[in-house]
Amino acid sequence: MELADSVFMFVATMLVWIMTPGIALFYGGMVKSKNVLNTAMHSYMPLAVISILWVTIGYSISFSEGNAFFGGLDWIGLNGVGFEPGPYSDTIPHSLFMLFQMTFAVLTVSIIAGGVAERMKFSAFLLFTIIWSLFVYAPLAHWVWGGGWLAQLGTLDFAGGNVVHVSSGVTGLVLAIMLGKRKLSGENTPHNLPLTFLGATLIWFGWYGFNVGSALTINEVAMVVFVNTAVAAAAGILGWLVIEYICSRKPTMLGALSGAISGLVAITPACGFVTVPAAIIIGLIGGAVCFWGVSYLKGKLGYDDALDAFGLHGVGGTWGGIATGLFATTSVNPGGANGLLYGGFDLFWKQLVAIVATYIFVAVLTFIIAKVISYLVPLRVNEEDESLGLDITLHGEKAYHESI
Amino acid sequence: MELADSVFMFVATMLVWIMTPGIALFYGGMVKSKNVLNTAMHSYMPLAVISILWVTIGYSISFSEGNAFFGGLDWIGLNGVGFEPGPYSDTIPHSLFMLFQMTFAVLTVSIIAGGVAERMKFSAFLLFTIIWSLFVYAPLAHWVWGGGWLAQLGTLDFAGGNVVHVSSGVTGLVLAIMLGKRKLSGENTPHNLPLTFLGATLIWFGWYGFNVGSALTINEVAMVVFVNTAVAAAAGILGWLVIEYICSRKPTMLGALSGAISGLVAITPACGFVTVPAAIIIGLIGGAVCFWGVSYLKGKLGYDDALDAFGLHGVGGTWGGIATGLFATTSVNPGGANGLLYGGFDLFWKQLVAIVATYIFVAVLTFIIAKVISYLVPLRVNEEDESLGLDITLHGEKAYHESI
Amino acid sequence: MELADSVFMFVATMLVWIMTPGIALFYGGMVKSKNVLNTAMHSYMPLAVISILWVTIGYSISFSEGNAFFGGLDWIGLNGVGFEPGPYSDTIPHSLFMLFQMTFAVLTVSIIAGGVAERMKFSAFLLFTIIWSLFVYAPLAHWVWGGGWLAQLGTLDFAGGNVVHVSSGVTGLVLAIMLGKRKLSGENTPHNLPLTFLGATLIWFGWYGFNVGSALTINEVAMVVFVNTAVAAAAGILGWLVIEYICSRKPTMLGALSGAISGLVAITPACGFVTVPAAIIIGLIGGAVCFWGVSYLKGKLGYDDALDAFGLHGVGGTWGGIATGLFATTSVNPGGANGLLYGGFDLFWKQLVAIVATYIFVAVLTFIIAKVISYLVPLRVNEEDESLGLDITLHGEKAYHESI
Amino acid sequence: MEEVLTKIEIVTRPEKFDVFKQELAKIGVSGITVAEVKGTGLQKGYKETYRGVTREISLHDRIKIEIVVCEVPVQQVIDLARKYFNTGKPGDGKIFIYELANVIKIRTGEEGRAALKNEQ
Amino acid sequence: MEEVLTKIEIVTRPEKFDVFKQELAKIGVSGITVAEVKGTGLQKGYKETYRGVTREISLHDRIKIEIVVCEVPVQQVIDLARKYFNTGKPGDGKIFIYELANVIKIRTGEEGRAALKNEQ
Amino acid sequence: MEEVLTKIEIVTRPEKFDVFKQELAKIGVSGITVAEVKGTGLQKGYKETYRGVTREISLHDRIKIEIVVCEVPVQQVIDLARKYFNTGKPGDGKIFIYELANVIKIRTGEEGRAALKNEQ
Ligand SMILES: Nc1ncnc2c1ncn2[C@@H]1O[C@H](COP(=O)(O)OP(=O)(O)O)[C@@H](O)[C@H]1O
Ligand SMILES: Nc1ncnc2c1ncn2[C@@H]1O[C@H](COP(=O)(O)OP(=O)(O)O)[C@@H](O)[C@H]1O
Ligand SMILES: Nc1ncnc2c1ncn2[C@@H]1O[C@H](COP(=O)(O)OP(=O)(O)O)[C@@H](O)[C@H]1O
Repeated sequence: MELADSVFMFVATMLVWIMTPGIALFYGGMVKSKNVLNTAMHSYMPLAVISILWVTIGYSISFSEGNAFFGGLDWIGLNGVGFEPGPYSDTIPHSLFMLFQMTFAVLTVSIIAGGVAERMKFSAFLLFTIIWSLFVYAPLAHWVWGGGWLAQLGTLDFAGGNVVHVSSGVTGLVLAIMLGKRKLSGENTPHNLPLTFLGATLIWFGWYGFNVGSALTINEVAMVVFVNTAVAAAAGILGWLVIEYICSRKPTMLGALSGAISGLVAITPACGFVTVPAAIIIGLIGGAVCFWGVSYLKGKLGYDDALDAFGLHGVGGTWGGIATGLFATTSVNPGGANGLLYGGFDLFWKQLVAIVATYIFVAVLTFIIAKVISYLVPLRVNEEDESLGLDITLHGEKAYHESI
Repeated sequence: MELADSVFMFVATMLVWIMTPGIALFYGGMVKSKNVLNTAMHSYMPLAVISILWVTIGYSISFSEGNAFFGGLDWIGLNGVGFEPGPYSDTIPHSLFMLFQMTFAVLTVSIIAGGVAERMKFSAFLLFTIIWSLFVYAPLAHWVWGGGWLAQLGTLDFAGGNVVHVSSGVTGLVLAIMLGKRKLSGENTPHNLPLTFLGATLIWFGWYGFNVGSALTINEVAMVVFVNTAVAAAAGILGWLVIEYICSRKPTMLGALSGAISGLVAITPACGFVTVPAAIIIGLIGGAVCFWGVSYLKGKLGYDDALDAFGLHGVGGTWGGIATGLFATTSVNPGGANGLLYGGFDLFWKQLVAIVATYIFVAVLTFIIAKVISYLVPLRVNEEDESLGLDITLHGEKAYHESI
Repeated sequence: MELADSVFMFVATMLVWIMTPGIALFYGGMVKSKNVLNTAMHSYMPLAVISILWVTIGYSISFSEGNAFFGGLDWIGLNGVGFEPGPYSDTIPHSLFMLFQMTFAVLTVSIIAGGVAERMKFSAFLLFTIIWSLFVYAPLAHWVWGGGWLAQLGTLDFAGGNVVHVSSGVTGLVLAIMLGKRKLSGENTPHNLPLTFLGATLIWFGWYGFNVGSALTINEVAMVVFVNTAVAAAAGILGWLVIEYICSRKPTMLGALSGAISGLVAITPACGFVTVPAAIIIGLIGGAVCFWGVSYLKGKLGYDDALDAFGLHGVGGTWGGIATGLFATTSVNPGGANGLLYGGFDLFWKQLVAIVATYIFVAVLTFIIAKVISYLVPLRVNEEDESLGLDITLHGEKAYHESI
Repeated sequence: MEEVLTKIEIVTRPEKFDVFKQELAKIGVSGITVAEVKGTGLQKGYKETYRGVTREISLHDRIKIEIVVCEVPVQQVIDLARKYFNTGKPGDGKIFIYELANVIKIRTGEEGRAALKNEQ
Repeated sequence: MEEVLTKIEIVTRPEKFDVFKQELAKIGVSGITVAEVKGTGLQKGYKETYRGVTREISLHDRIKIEIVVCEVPVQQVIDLARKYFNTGKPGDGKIFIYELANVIKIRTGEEGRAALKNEQ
Repeated sequence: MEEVLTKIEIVTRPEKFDVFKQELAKIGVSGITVAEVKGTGLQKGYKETYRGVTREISLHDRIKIEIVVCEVPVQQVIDLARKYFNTGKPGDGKIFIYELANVIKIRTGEEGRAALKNEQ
């Protein structure tokens, strides 16, 4: 046990924690004012539902010893998860590691909300997140971090590119397709960009805890992660704005925020394995491909990924996974591997396997879960509720009140 | 001295610090747009006034050695409160402990503002908070934490259920009754719920510092506190929303936020003494009873506790104190005691004594202080100012400006 | 290496980091709603641009060994800046120190935006900040912290009164004068004060990292800094509001926020060298002189320092530098010096030299840089863009959208 | 169809609007449209101060209530408005009366008097 | 100048406004002014609940579209409005028709019919 | 009472409103009501882009100023409006002139010309 590490992980946990309300604000500012509360609720409820689920069973089936695909049931109800360090770190309380991971489980679900905004039923979404968290997130976390087959294969995913971002992005995409387009999907006029600014700020702020905290201590790797995270976000902004400037001569604020998040998503799997210049390149390209994802790909394929859960997290996470396979070097992290540019064709290949496996697993399971739920509750609100707004029809509230 | 503990308490102090502006935003979003600045000012000013008061005298009469009822004057002007560890912790600087406690003193006062919103005079509130902090908060803190009679009696209040929440809630209630109802007390239409969301987020965020930090180090108890705080807040959301759903079929965002805070209030005195399942139950019931407090009790008794200072902090804190008497177990914290469910009738009884004593002491003193002030300054603004809004009439400002 | 110190500096870095988006929100709330995005972008872009610049070259020319005026090029591209502690602290990774300083470099630039709001071209500002950061900020940081001539002279500037606040304030002023007044400079009606409240909250929150973190460890001096920062901000609020009350009987929320920042600016250079009572006095006077700066001086001299970059940071920083020369005492910090009130005429004199040198250096360089840029890009938008608002004309966005 | 269609436009303070609306319903008014406006008149302005710079504001928050009636007597609406909005202090506002050429109900296409009838 | 100037005021739901606007341009309407208003009529209200306290809200979000025409036939505008805004459910709103005395174009000072002409 | 009551409705840019208001007071106008509206006319629209998706916006921010006068000559108000709001660029807006049937002062119950008088 090392007290300073515990303090560090307490801080990291707090930082990741605030990303979830950050997502709620980020998304909330982008929808129409009649849907802001519903959208924020989608991203906020995981703090209630997934947290309880996590201590009850989620943590166990993610992280306790099991087979290559599922964790075991040993740690159900936090049985055996106490102050004594667990298998994942000798220097911090096991329960602290569990809480740190709880914030990841919560966050992942809250990202999904971006794909379904402005039309999914609250009850259906709630139900979906519970089942999804158990049957998709938990196994995935086990595969990568809990000693499952992807870990055994030797793929690299430092802070959760696949587990958190690709998974939530692909889920958002599948749900968006299943739900169909919003009635006025063309009118993407964010009702309150300062709110989105604030949300993006909290997300970025928390991301330092997400990435650096994933080192579980402040060591040499952690410091590289810290620098890489800072510069990749910066480069993501530049990457996005440059393309945007080329396309329309107008560098936007929403673009800057989206670029920062793109850069952060892209560096997430790679941050502990690559050099600082590589991080800048990953961020730059991250900003650019995510711009392409939201402005071209989405329009081309015609799905209504309302707030770009896939456009940012799916596309960015995919690029990040590939980039790890390109830029990783053992000179940065001896515990890692060499990527393609350092002669490691092997790693590159494994990274692709991991990404493809994640896509398939997540997409199929999401489809099945949503299909099953649709027999219990309609996934989508009716037309009238959609046009009146989900805040008033589902929650009996309005976000803003004027004097009359 | 233990550097890591100091770092931890630095972090905890920062977290509690941000709860106060959090309260200001939380409250500010719930009032009409013409009163948001005044409401936020009520919760913000303690950062200025009570801070200065605390270093000057408040800390001394709360925490220095005195009798069973009041602290002494030894530490006036921070005399003797320096880098050397004080009596409350061997591992952190005394001045750091003093600052950590300062954030509690500030926060408590800022909560009161919820009861008096939209009608109390700014000057009267300012005056009230100064006197109240010296004559109500300081003694209370001394009773419980400074070695006063409640400490000697053996009541349990881990992070300040009585000292912070019951006290501020009851004070808000008494002031609300003395002030009378707002002219349009029926129209509780929050002018900006995203602002309230943000405030509630900062409050919850900070609460981890509030509860976990109260352990003054990261030890076994601290980790239990961390888990308990997380799940009780989650359960509070669920408790509130379930009842709300039963009553009106509409789970609201404001309900979710209120539920989280209810759960947090309820777990505050208990967090270091109870098991995780108990914390979930305490949170669930916390959400439910606070819903009852704001929706039924308030309407029934007819006081206008505008933003539910009593409904959340008073009711939730009372339940939390009782729950500590029910669920506390020495298996979690050997420094604690066993509650009723573990055969400790004794503790249960003491908890009731503590609560009742707090109610009586706080209510009587609040009444006297407010009465005395009312001879100097009217407590309430006049009708015209109330209908024009307190922002423009008392502060010469408006929160929002359109283009014309 | 001391792990707890690294954790502490990680926290401090995070805190200073969030000040920059805090500035963006603080400023954003104060402008008209048609300019909020542009204003926030000015303060946000340094997170992208200056960060990259800092790791590339900025850190090296600020902090690596050079002559009395410039740092060297040894650390370009973070060459040699790794996990091994650097010359500035034995107990934390060199790269962590570099990141901590990065947040200062970013923040300083983002403060400047206040002077140019609502009329400067985005491209011109971007260009300006890059050049300014290299040719003004980096040398200045070198003079004071990197072993340059001001350090050798023995002037005191604990956390960056000159380097950060006077420099950004004076730059804002010079740019404001060069740009000329806004068309409607008289109508200072903040479009969204709750946003400004939030920004000011994040700024204050982060300032604890700024000041306390500048000690690079939690030692006796750090604790004095912590207390001083808290009370000076509190006193700044009181100082501002008292004068405001005397002038207009209306203590404003914007005044309280501005007062807090004034107090914080004023205590920044002094915080590690003065006693707590001195900190209170510095804060009180800080609030008062900044009020004088924004309400009287600005009107009298007729420049349009739109959001008072100079009025708060320039005036407050100047007072703070002088106050350090008055109140500093070696009884608080043996590594400091005695100010005028403790018989140290010497220090007082040096403080004046430092301030005057900063004013002249910054003003002249700013003028030259802006002049040169004006040959490439017009500094100011045209009249039509100004009246339509910079958000739509420069960024193709609007901050808020109603239902139609 | 020698029916007369009248628009009654009331510019006044927002306060008593809720009760007024309920009273209107009782006398058979079938619809109301209301908008937030700013108004200036005989009422004194107020001062706003931001960072020591004071601005005199003479625009007050008002609402504009528009009621189109045919069968309901205009005078009755005016009386109600005066009953609820008259505080005796400057700023109570004005009632403007206009004649309309026609009114059409979008849903049914009915015109004139019929368009304003309360179905049930 | 026996020209007739007519103001058409449409109070309706905000939804189809965009297409309606484009159609108007096609038939030669040279300008539109639109405002956000609240309306109450035959449509049922909805409930809002904050902390367990329920409030019946009978004011709905509506827009008020004002179109002043001279040469464009009034009936054509009415028909278009009915086409786009008629959903068949209560709350579709009303069209009010007024006569104007005059209209002046600020930029040129032109009056009446000329003020409403589309230059090119 | 052969008095004529006239409503002057000005739809224009928000910019010069403050000075205009002060000038009106000088010529004896006793009250003004103003609302934020959106307008579309001959003026070109602008583009907004969010995440690469561009939308053409043709609604501009405008204000609608309503002034009801009786004794004050209408032409004088029109002249003032043209003086302050004419920028020569499309988008300056229009002035609409209506006749009123009556005006009632809520506070005193005065009607017509008397309701519009500046007391002192
Ligand atoms: N001549 C007018 N034209 C248009 N609006 C007016 C006129 N006179 C008054 N108003 C509106 O009525 C409101 C109240 O008028 P005011 O003169 O202040 O009160 P009172 O009628 O009680 O003297 C004003 O704020 C303005 O919106
Ligand atoms: N008599 C009226 N005067 C003013 N506005 C009206 C009137 N009748 C209806 N309205 C406006 O039209 C809207 C729709 O009217 P409503 O009666 O609900 O629908 P419908 O005409 O389809 O029955 C109302 O919300 C209101 O704004
Ligand atoms: N026929 C009309 N009916 C209603 N409003 C109009 C009409 N014509 C113009 N407007 C209003 O006036 C504003 C300016 O009109 P526009 O035609 O753009 O300018 P200009 O009159 O200078 O050519 C428009 O945005 C609209 O709000």
